[in-house]
Amino acid sequence: MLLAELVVLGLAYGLLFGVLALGLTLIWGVMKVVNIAHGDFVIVGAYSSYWLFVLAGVHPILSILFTAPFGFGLGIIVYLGLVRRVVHAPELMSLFLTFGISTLISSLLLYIYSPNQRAISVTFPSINGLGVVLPGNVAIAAAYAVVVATLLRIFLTKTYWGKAIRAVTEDSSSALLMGINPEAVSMLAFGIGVAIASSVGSVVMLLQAVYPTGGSEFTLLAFVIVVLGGLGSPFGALLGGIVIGVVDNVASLYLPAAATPAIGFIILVIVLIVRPSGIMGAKGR
Amino acid sequence: MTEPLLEVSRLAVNYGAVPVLWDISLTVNRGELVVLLGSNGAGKTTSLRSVQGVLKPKSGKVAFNSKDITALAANKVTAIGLSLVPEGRGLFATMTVEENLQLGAFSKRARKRFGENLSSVYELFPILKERKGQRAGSLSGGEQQMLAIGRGLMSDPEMLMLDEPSLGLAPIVVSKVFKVLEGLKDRGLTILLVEQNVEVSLAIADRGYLLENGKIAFEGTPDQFRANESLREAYLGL
Amino acid sequence: MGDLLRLTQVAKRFSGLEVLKDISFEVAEGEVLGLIGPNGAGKTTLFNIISGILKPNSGRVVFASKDITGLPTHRVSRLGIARTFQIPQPFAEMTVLENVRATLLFSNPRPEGKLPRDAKEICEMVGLGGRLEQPAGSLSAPEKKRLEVARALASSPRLLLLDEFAAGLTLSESSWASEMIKSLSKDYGVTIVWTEHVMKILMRSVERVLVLQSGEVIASGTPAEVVKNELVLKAYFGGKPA
Amino acid sequence: MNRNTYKSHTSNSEMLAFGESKARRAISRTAGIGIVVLLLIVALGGAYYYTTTLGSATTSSSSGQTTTTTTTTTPYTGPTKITIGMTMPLSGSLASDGVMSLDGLKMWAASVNASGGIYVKSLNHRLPVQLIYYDDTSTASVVATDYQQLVAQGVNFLVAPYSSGLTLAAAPIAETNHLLLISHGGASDSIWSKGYKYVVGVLSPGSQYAIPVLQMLENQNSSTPLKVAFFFGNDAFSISVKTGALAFINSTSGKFSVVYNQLYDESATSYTAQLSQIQAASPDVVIGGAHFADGETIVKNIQSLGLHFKMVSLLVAPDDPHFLSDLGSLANNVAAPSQWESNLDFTHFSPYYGNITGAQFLSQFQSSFNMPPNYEAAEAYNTGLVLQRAISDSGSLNSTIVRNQLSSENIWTFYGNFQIGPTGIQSGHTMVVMQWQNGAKQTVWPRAVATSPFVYPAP
Amino acid sequence: MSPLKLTGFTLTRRRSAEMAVILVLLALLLVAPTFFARISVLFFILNWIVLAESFNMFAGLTGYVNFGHVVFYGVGGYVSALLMVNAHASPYVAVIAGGLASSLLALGISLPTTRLRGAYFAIATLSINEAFFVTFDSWDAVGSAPGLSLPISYYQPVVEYYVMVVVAIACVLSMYAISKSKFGIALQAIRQQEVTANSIGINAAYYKSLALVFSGFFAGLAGALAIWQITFIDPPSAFNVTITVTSISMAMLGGLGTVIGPVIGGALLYELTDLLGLSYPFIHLIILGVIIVGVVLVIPDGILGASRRVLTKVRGRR
Repeated sequence: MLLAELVVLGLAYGLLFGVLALGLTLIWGVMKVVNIAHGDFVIVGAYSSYWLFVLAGVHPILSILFTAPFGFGLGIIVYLGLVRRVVHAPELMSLFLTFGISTLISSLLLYIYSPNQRAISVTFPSINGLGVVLPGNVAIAAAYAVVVATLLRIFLTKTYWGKAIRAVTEDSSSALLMGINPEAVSMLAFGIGVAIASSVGSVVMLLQAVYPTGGSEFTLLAFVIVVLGGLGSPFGALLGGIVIGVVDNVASLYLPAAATPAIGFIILVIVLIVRPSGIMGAKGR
Repeated sequence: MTEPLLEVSRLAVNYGAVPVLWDISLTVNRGELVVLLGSNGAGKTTSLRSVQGVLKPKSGKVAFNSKDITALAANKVTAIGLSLVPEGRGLFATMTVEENLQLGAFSKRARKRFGENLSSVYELFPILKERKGQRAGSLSGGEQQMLAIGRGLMSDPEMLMLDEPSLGLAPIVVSKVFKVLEGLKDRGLTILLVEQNVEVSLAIADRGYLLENGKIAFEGTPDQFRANESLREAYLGL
Repeated sequence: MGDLLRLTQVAKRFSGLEVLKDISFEVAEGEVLGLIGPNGAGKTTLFNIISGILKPNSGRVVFASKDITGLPTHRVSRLGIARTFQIPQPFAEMTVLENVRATLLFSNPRPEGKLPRDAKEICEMVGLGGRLEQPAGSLSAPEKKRLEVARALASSPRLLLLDEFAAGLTLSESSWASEMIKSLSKDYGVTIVWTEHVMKILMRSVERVLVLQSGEVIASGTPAEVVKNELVLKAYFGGKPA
Repeated sequence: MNRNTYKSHTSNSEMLAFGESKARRAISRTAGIGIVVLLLIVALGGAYYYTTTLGSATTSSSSGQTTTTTTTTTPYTGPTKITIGMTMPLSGSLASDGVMSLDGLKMWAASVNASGGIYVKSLNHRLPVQLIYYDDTSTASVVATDYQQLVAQGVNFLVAPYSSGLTLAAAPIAETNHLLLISHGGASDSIWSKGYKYVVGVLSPGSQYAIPVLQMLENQNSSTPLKVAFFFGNDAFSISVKTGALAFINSTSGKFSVVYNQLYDESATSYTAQLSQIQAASPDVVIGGAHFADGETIVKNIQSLGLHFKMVSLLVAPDDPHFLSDLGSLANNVAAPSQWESNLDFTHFSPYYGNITGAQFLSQFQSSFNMPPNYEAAEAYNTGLVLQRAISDSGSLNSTIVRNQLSSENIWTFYGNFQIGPTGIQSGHTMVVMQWQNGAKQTVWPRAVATSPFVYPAP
Repeated sequence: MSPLKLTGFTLTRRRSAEMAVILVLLALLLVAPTFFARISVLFFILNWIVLAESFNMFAGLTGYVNFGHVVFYGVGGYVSALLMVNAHASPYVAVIAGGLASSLLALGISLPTTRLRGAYFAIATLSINEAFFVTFDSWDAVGSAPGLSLPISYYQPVVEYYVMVVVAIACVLSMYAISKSKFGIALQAIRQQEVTANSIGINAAYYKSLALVFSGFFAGLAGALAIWQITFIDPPSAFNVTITVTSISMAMLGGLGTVIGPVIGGALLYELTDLLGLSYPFIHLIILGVIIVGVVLVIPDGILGASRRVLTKVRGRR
């Protein structure tokens, strides 16, 4: 029963992780930029939700209505001001630039909001079914993840701009011939990526305390998931998230709790060696 | 009716420091089907890609509908009615047939006539309608080529450029594709065709250009080509 | 003269697609063999297999009586097979001289080789004497082609694979190339396999041509024989619509 | 052409020749610039060093905060202030603790200087204190260089950075330079097992943390052995707490049985998996925790899983005032071992030092920094008080003399007792247990200082 | 003949001037402890130079971005710390053992990973580092989370400083020797065109592994030396990704792939962070972020590349 409970829990967390990674993979797919500041945008969203809650009493779930568009705008500003200039530069340049952005965001948050951890006390009743208990907040997070994944799926499959994003990801030169402006698609993808990160931040506020420099943990998590799933593959990101979520939780049954985080990385290294482009990635190197 | 739709004058293109096209001038009149012949590596694909704006020419001028489009980005060229069906088809393999067609109509102008164009493409290629929910990558080679052409048509072009539509197709399929091209020409679409398959393309073309080593080596009607040794020399050296 | 290179039933598939189907042929020591065929015939794949960049799915490649099938590229190179690339791929940040010297450094000189072992001499041989100190990346296209040859020669090859050598060259450049190739075979005893689209040059420089179409050898013979071959004509000019 | 000439050509001369044009590019143009830059850096560093050492009395160009100006009197050539150097983790993983500690020390310095400074008998002068602090970014290598900087600046005393690891990085520098290093936030017992003479602690070491909790439970009448789940974070401090707790349990035969004993990863986003396992072991009480964020998450997870234990005691987190504001009613009945509570009153102990009570500390801190203090701030303030006392009593600014003086001090402050063992480890101070009850923080153990009875088992 | 001679002459004159400057600098480094009290600043400048240079030794020469560089630093530190704490080994032996252990690890890592490319290689190495971090964090035999702390008797800052000077010089000289040798030429060839490199007889896999082994060796020495100086090691300080990223930043700031670049970048960035940290304890990280973003946008080719550009421009004008 415990195992079943852990699997359910892992699935729920995995969905959220997967959505977190979706933002990263979208950006990679379109412009081949690994956004090291991804996790810092999560923290930006989390702090926005925190203050909305503390100052205006806005429920964190409601505050997504603010953090998502805010993240979208922020992403577009960051893209136009900075990232745009390294899209065609060697990989290392974009890594380095986004690292700089990450440092800048986290240190600004640190300066403005002090290093104290912040948390919100909002709880949802837990869900019981078939002898399995799922914490309410986790269930809400999973529900959020399902909604975002669904919305994103609808966006990517039903709208012109969503299809354009997929088209650029798959074959940017062909996309150009369709009349798609790759620059506009990059901007859009970056905006959506940051919007996702920032709305994940709102949900994270339901689950744990955050602090200004905590972004790197989310970036790392998203990295692992994205590579596990295959860079640039949205479905792979969700799958990777679920794998990591379940493995993380189930492994704690059999391993010392403090050692479980190693499992994700070890799986990743093995996957990379056996299948260099990730579970869902294209074949070849 | 000899109103020029596409005019390319003295086009020169480099890949990095490597000159690929030296001095290309050609004209395609409205309603014409012109074929650009030449052996591999002669610069045919480069010509099309520079006309479309994917490659930036070093010098020269491209005019479409009397408008200078030399410096226009490729996506904007598509939007004003000149569409390129690339070599190797360039389909979005993981997307469905219908999605590929929708992307073909990405520009605002094309989106307005989406329904109309979609039904005429389905009419032209009934097989695509049958397979509309299937992933483009799962189609056969011939079906893929039809999808590529259909997708090109979805941008509601005044002129279509096709790069090696017969590549990798069985002869029977090649002839099907060329029948379609002939039909499109009959409907008044202007076509610039790049093709290795000389016989087949001369059979449907109004005029042709022979590209050899980055230069126009010969120009003429299909009959003039057949009467001339230049083709054989360009292709086989002897 | 015996066979220097022998391919037996070499086949290669890329994700199910048969790019080469049971290719077999021999190249005699000292021969210049032309390899022609329309786009997608599998010429570059064949070169990649001979030079060890790709492994064939089946079949054997024997070079100088040694089975080199699936041997890593660097070992194939040290055995004496050099190649040029269709799109020149020099070490862009090194100078011309450094490109050649780097190759000399890693090559395995053959005692019976007649090729010069001095970088400057090699560069002069291919007409790059005036560009020695120029970074390879800044060379013009024809110069890069020359550098490809220079680098190939520096690895003291017994067999030289020339991939689309004349593409992008002017006519005078091309005739230089064909002279050069003839001299390599005659004066230095280098065996050459040469693919080309610029037929004028190739057909006038080789003794024997192999025609590849869709991964199969469809004809073989002297240039004059080959251009009359029905299969070849069909491959190049296609058939009338059925 | 001679064949033999080809063979002998490869070799070094060829290689060197190859390198030559590279060498020219790499060395001649770049090395020049490189060397200029390097010289510039050395010069800058040197200049900075001289300005900070020689000029520290006149400028506050460094971060050092001059809190007061000196009262000028007759010709006096001695030092004009007492400089106390430290690094604090103001950024990085320990930043919140670092800032809290620094604020405590700042408040102490302000109050000392407002009262005219500390009288130093050997100089026959009252001197104000100056804190010189740097951000160590929670990184040990920065601690190592910055403490050397502090030594080079000639500070009189050192205060350790927050956390055991960083304290361990600062200790050898203090030790080799014979400077007193007072630890207020390094609780690991290992700090005092290395044989350092100059390292003194004001807080109870980690091994003592859980003992009052266990003593308190021991006192609740329970017929069967009490089933305990240990669920601590994986860090030096928490592990030393656990080690101390296990040692205590082993010394009380049969009163406790440990049914679960695991460390957890403090960066995890949830602990629901482990908590489910704990539930499966059906313990009476859960004792564990590590830091703030993980502690809050554990409490949230316990609630959301609908688990119930007779008592949950966590380290650090419940003691932080944010615990209540973040968790609201979830905070109720959660207990924590605590170094200090503002409602503790030690004024009736003697000798009582420092004109401040716990309640005053709370209100003054609140008004200075616009947030309630936690015990880290109190520890840091107390560090200042202890140092102040030792300077006054010994009448010296010499670290060795002050260190010896500290050995013989046995005083009470708002923070409790101060008395150290031979190694410098704190032996006088005792931990208390606090518990949230109806939205208020209560001290529940030891009974002598309790403000409210222990709620056990939790309803 | 005469222009050749002339260039030869100016070259030697310039070279001797450079030699003189280098010697003065070395002399300064050697006597620094007598007049410079913050010797650990110099120690860590050199430590960072070794880290940046050793990163450069692999990544700068081969073009593969090793995002797990710090794993060598950490393992080197741990091996030496374990030897000193448990076996009471001589610090010299411990430091060398740390370097050797890391080079062995580098060999092991290179075998499966060097066939990955681009972001995949970067993330695979990053993950290996994280796996080490988590493993060491929960492995009691290596001290787990509380870490290890050296007995005070090992703390000899001046001795450590001189060893650091020797290691730094050895590292920079090795980089120089490598980049001028057949080995270095092979690596440059691999970076510029791996396929061509293979086809001229260069065993790319072998040379890449060897480069990583050298890189690992020096990073391991740096880690071992840092632990000797700090006297304390725990997983967050040993396997900190920030160390990797800082090494990359330093190498990039100076100029990737050059010998001197990481030296300049390392010294400059370290001193900058140090001074900023001392002067502006609350906003130094913001300034650092601005600097990094600025470097990418303004001088993406590093100080060396930028100054070369400026020099050619100036010369071109004359």
